Amino acid sequence: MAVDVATPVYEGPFDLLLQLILAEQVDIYEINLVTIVDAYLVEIERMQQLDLDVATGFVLIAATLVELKARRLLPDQGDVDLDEELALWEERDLLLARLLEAKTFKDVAGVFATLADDADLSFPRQVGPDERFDGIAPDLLEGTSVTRLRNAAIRALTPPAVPVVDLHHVTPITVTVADAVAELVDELPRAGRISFRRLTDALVDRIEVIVRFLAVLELFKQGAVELDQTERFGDIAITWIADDEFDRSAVLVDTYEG
Amino acid sequence: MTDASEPSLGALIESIVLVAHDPVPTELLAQLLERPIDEVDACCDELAEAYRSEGRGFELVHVAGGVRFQTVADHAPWVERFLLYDQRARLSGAALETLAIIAYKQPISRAQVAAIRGVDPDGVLRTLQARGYVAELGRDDGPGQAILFGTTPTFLERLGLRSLDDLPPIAEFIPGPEVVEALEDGLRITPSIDVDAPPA
Amino acid sequence: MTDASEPSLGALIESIVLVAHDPVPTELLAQLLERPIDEVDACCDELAEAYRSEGRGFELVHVAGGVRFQTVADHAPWVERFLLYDQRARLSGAALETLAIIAYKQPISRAQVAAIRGVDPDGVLRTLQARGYVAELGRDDGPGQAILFGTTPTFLERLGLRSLDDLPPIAEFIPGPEVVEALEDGLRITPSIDVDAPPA
Repeated sequence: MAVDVATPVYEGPFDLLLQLILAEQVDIYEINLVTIVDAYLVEIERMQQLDLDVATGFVLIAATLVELKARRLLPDQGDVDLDEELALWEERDLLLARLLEAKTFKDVAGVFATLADDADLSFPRQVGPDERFDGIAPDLLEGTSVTRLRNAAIRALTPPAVPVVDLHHVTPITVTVADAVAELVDELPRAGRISFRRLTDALVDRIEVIVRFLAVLELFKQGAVELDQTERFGDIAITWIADDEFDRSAVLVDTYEG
Repeated sequence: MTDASEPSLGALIESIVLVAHDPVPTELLAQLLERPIDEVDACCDELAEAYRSEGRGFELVHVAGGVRFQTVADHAPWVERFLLYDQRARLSGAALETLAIIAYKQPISRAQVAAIRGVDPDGVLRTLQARGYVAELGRDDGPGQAILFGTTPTFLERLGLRSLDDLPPIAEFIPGPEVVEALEDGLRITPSIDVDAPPA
Repeated sequence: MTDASEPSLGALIESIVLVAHDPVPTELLAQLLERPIDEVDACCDELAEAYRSEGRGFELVHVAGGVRFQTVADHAPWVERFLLYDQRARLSGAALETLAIIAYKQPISRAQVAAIRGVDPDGVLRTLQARGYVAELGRDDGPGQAILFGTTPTFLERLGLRSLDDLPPIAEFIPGPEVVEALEDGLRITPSIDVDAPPA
């Protein structure tokens, strides 16, 4: 089975490889190599303006991946060139070392996030002296460079980012039918009547679509929705028919494992 | 003195007044902490008395319609020595940002500065005016006739600028709101693999 | 507690730290107050302990090479309500990873960061510089004379660290055998049926 790379957000080829290998527990044989090589190409293009050495290193890593995969797909030919074999091992170890280093700093970043969150709970006093001491430092701008003023302007005028829940360091949450039911119980009463296709068109992973479908069936079983399919294989219309008093917690769902 | 789950009123007052740039009216404290104002007033008096009796280097005083922390008068010589010595005695981050906004966006009203910074710039504006870095330029033509602020020749002189045109451009650094998030998140790549997106 | 003519060391420290914008190095306090640094350090610890045991709303902490007053963490909800806005935007994952690399590998060039992260950190680096967490330390002696970056005291403040020495040793983060094994397994050269051991 080839693994569809459907991770919504990743940052560059190392991140992608780490996510695939560590979070999804897949090996290079299963990975859709095109996506990874594409990610490398994007970064190589960016990095050429930065540093030729770095870019060259990236080409090498991409080539190693292709070589690794090719080797896995082909049956053992028996007559391996020992030099080539050693070179491949070497390249593979280099890639491994790179990934380990990237992983190390990813984990450090997680600790930094915790430190920053803790530090956020305390607010420093930055009030400065009161007006009784105004005479002491008549020039508060002494030593302030134009660059410092410019940076302050950039800080102040940059619109704040929309707060996002950063799941960067969290392993992807497995979608459960129970979660999907909870989502639907929230979503469907507002939608009233909605087609299954519309309900799922924002989803990327096929497994998510399947889980939603199971959730819809669950709600149908509970009598919370009405289903309507006008033709075979046609779209399914879902209508919320439960009243306001519908007890969400009553929807007990078996946990579908695997 | 205080239960871990329920901070004491005194401790809460201390926290808020510690970070306030301007004296905090006790009415505001009462409102924020959802306590009767009499209780807040009494608590402030208790705190002030406690600091006095403990011989603290700071005191809690009523000034300009609110309470604030300030250094005890006897320590003025040491505080002055620190302020003179401290190479970093300069505008606070908040003051510098406000000054920067005014420098780049003048003429600008107080409300506009507040909208950008997310806080009332009153105290900071007063400091900047008192220091002669910022002055009233005139009034807005609009209905509110808001006072408009701008920087002064003193400001230019202190920064070694001949004119406002000498300020380094910032437009290239200020992204629109839609790209800020992307910038913050770095250069993330979204895989383009949705070859068979379901029809709408 | 204190003689009117001779203020206590603790009270003097309180006064100075109260008016400071940034953490005050204890060396500076010792110098200004003409006391041995050990005594100043011990006195800061005593003050911090006293505030804790009295259940004060503020604390005296060592951060970024100095001491400062800050509000106690438990009061965050009330202080935030007073300040009305979140002054400190959360750092994105990309920013944190870049900071992690720079913190442990400084001085470091942009290309070196890129080689470790696998992405060009240009946008993130600019954001970190604008926020003041990262600064240019100098230039590489090598042919390219690349700009070298390092972390700033603001970075230490942001993370609540006393100094870079407070960072946990990087060895603690080197992935454990199970991760190494998973990666080795993911990057196997031979098909899975083969039980070839990797070379030593």
